[in-house]
Amino acid sequence: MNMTLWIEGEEFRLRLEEKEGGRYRAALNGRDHDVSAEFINPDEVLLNVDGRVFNVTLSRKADVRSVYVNGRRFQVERTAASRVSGQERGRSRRKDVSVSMPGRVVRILAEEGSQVMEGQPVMILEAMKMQNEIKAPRSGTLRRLGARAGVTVEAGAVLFTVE
Amino acid sequence: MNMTLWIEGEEFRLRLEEKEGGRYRAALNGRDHDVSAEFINPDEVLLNVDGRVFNVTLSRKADVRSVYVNGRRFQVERTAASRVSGQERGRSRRKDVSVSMPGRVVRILAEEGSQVMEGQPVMILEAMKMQNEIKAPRSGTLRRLGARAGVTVEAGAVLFTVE
Amino acid sequence: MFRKILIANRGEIAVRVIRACREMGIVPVAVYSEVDRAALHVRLAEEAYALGGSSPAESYLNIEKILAVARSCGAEAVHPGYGFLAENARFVERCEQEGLAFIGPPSRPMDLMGRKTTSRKVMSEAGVPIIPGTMEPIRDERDLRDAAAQVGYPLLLKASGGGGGKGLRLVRDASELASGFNMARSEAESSFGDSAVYIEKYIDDPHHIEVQILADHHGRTVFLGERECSLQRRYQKVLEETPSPFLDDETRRRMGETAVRAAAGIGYRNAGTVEFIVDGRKNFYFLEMNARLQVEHPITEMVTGIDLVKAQLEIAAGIPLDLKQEDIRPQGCALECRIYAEDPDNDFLPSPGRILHLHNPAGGFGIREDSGVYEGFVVPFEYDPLLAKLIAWGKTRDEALRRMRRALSEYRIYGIKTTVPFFKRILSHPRFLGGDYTTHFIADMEKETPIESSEEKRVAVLAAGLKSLWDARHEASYSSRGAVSPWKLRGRAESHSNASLR
Amino acid sequence: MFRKILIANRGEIAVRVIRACREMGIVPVAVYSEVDRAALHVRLAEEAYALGGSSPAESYLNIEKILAVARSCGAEAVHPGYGFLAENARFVERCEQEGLAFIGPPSRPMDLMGRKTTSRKVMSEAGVPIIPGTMEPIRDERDLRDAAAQVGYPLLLKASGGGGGKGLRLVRDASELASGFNMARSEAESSFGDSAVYIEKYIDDPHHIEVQILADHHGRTVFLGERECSLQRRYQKVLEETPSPFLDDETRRRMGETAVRAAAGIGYRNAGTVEFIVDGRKNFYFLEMNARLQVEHPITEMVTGIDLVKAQLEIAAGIPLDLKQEDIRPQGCALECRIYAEDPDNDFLPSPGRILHLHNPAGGFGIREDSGVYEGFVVPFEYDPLLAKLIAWGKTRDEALRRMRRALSEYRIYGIKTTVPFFKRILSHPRFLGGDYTTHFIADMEKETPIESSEEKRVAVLAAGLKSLWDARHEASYSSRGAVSPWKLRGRAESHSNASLR
Repeated sequence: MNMTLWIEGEEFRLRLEEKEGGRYRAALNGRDHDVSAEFINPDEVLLNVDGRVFNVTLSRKADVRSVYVNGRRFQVERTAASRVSGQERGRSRRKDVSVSMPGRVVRILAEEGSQVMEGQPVMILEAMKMQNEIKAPRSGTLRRLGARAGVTVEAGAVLFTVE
Repeated sequence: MNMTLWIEGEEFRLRLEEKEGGRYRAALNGRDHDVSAEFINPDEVLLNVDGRVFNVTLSRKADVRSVYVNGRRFQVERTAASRVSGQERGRSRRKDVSVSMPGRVVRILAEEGSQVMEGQPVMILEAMKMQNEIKAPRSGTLRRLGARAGVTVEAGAVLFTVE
Repeated sequence: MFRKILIANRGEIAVRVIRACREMGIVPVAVYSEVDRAALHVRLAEEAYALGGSSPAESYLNIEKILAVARSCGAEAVHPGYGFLAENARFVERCEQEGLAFIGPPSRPMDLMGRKTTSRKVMSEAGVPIIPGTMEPIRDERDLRDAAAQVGYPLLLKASGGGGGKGLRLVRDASELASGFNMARSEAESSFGDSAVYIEKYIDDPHHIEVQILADHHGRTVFLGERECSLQRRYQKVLEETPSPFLDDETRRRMGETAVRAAAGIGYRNAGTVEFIVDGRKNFYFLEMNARLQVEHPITEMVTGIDLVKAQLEIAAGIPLDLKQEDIRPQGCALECRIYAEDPDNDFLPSPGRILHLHNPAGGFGIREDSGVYEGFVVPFEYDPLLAKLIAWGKTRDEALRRMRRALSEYRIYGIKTTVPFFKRILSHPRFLGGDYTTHFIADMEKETPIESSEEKRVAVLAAGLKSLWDARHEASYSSRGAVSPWKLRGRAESHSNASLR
Repeated sequence: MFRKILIANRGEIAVRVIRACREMGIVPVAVYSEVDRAALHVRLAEEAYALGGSSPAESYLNIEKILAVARSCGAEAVHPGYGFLAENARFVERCEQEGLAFIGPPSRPMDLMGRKTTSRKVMSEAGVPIIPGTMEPIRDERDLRDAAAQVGYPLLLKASGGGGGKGLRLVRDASELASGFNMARSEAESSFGDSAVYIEKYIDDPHHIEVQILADHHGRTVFLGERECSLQRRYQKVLEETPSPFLDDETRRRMGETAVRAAAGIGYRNAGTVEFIVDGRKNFYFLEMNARLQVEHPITEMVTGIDLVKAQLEIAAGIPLDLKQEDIRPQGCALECRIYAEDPDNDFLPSPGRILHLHNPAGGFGIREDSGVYEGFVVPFEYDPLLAKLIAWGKTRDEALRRMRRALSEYRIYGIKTTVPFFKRILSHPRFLGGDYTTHFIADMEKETPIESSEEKRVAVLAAGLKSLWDARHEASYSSRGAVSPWKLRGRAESHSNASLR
């Protein structure tokens, strides 16, 4: 099996060749390794690379995987292009604003339908006793501002849209 | 919901009536309790009975459940009859012999096709550095003695049959 | 001794108190909010009662709801933990009215310590050194110039009415004085409804060191050594150790005796902590008194062998302390790391959510974990992000550090982000290892670029490649994308008798 | 100090040594059998190499395979743990030949202590009290009668060639002597290929107390207090404590000094344990010397603060002990419960298998767990059933007992059976709590009927009823019977945002 993977634009060419006893011969950018992998569960793998032990945690997304080695995070990507296109998407018409954590809306700082500037705080969201300003990602008209002060929002929910 | 349950022949009549907020009114042999149940997972429930907390572990078999309360095991049965019929079954034609643990066969003490007496050791099975004699459950002819010394057996596998 | 105690808190500190009760044969009663229905403190209690609601105001801050539970279950005492109602003098008064023993100081010393200018005055009168500055609020610009000249620059303008960084201004020289005064006054007014401001000398690059005391109701007050708390991030403590690598024995003794004098001077009772600011020449000044158990109390327990929660309960029950000052001889060193649900890779953003998997590292010699969570628990967003405290003890500081580093390397938690990687960085930093750090340390460290590891990068690539292979082999048994619960995936993987890549 | 150490063991003791290596900056190398591919000691090591096979003989007992790994990875020393090769004098010799430091005693004292009549003779010559009896094997019936009359009844006939209860006969009076002799001889012959038998006085209702020693390569030998090991079940220790509640300080000191004399007399080096039989009048007799780290070493660490594995590595590296006898002053009390994968409700039948869920109780003050397993791990049937050791420390024995009981109440493990409920029974038994027990205690306790709890019975019924209700509600999301993996069920249940019965 051959594949090419990227970490922050750095290219890694990987070939995995199965040997007997569940071990693999890996060629990574031309350097060879003896490797075995025991999946403790689908998120965690016990890796043995030339005798050295690594407990590695992986996210389940296959295109851009977060991989933790000794607690350090690496973003391993399947295509070099994905980073670029991600940025492009962001630049062009990104408008839905959501956050990765749940929380409670403390205050709304701008009105539905008003004009907002890029970086202008639109609301304050509180989680775990910390208040976080949620800012407009671009200048435009504020739409779909459904949340009101005191309301609880789920992780990933769209808080508002800037058009 | 009404049900009757047994522990070692002792009868318990239980009525569960749902109240608001996920709480239940339970009537158990005529005594009332306020109860709530949080399932930590399908094997473990956090029970609150009139304010008192119990962490209870249950096996998944619905007819004869092993229930652990504070580490003590109770066998809760759905029908009073099940115990009796279980014994009957055992008495009449029980012949397949299996063990609940995996292990390695150390020695075979009787020959296939030979006559064995009830209680006569048929093989020695070793697990976790302990040797355990596996005895004939009744007198009869030894059949289906597939295992040989040195062989590993799985938990629940039939070791031999006495006809 | 009490027969039944209500614990008016949640998380690791509620668990800590529940464990002490269980060990003492006292019935621990938990209270819980809606989202905490299956929280660890509920699971470990002997009795538990719902408060209803999930916000702090509806639950753990609701004095009358808590008192109603205490009444109906027959609790004889209340332990407030820290935070929530722990330093609420009104709660103490209400407990006193209800005939419930409050496990902490009486309402009067608690009230005295709650107000800044009052506590400065009281401490100064008791002969405790306070940071040089004015004892009364500054009225006008003339008073201001005179007082500033007397105190000297740089100085701090501080609101009399409260803390938390509100109404606080650093003034480096006379040219900044007038504008700083106006800004501090207006912020103080809007924050506390009180524009009063006073002056304190600014102590640069200080140490933050606190002394643990115990005071019984029979006139005995002792100190149990100090805790070095200078490792802070945005005024939040992140790692504490005892003894302080900065102090010498003579300063340590003087600080301890000063703390005892401070506590005795205000009629303090039960466990308490006197916080000091210590400058580079080891001059120490009273900062504030925490009228409760501290988050970091375990490190003192590790070196003294004294169970502070047990001591709290005994004192509250009127039992005289059987400890003499000369019997308290701390052994070895202890450290504590506060494990927060925060993402250190993303500006320490809160990270609530379900803990999918937890390998707790509290194994082996010298390691202790005080945790409020378990695998499968959903960490709520409503409360403080403290998940657990990891504590290491060693005969020497070096041994304790090495044990902590080893334990951190075993810590694995998925589903939510935690500060574990951040601690690994601190514990491999030469300045921290040398014991040479002040309150500025973490801000300085965060400016440094972490060392890249090309080997770890290669391992990450290998793991990602092998994972793709593994996914392909297990595709038949589950669809690898979409709204599949992680628990399901895990379950299916585990159901294979052989999970290795074969 | 060594740069790299190979750990020739598995389970909790391999984990224990790996942790010590990590804390000392030494690279720990694990070896593993086929079924241990994902065992905890492999996960926590820095390097790990497969031995192949799963039986002890193919893996952890295979001297040449282990030495081959040590050579190829460049290990400078080998730690044998306990069991497996730990007391195999041939392994020590082979390590010596290969130029590998063996972390334990040299082969000669190990060999001397391995043979029963030899060790009796050596110890007697060194002035260590041995159990009265014969020093040489009995040749014929005339010798037998003379020797028996001299020793007195009751007496034990023991095989010279080995132990483990084989070739052992209790003789209560002269009428049983001849038949006992014949049976002991024939059993000794078939077990050890050596029919030699000797006589020892039978000590009824004894205590089994051992002394920990450390001996460096520079002539210093110290003792670190004793461990009371009388709680045994079928000659297997189940719970140990220190200090022994049976001993007085004077006997304790004399036993310690005797243990040091015993070790020094045979040129013992590194950590070792001298086991004594102690009768009701506190007369103590040498039983055997364990030339290795003991399972129960953590309780000594808890009271002395000394890391015994670290001390082992330092001694093996030739570093002189920096401990003087007068500096070793044990603080408080410690207990250890051995958590075995055995079913106490079913005659302690082994219970290997997958650990479906594990709530480890090692939280809070004074609790330590040394474990070799984790959630999801399949406990193999090939090895010893010891899963973990739970250790509690307290300032007093009472405090330690209460902490242990609290920790046991938090222990939850499913999928396999363990001895946790058995320990709960021991720790609520008045005789044990009173400290009044001998090696007969457990056999006596097992004859008693446990107290029935009607309340727990009612709770069991309620839980079963609510579970049926819950199952019915969740029937849509899974089929409740058949060959569904428990992990799948769990996964599905967890995927419900609200798992309560609503």
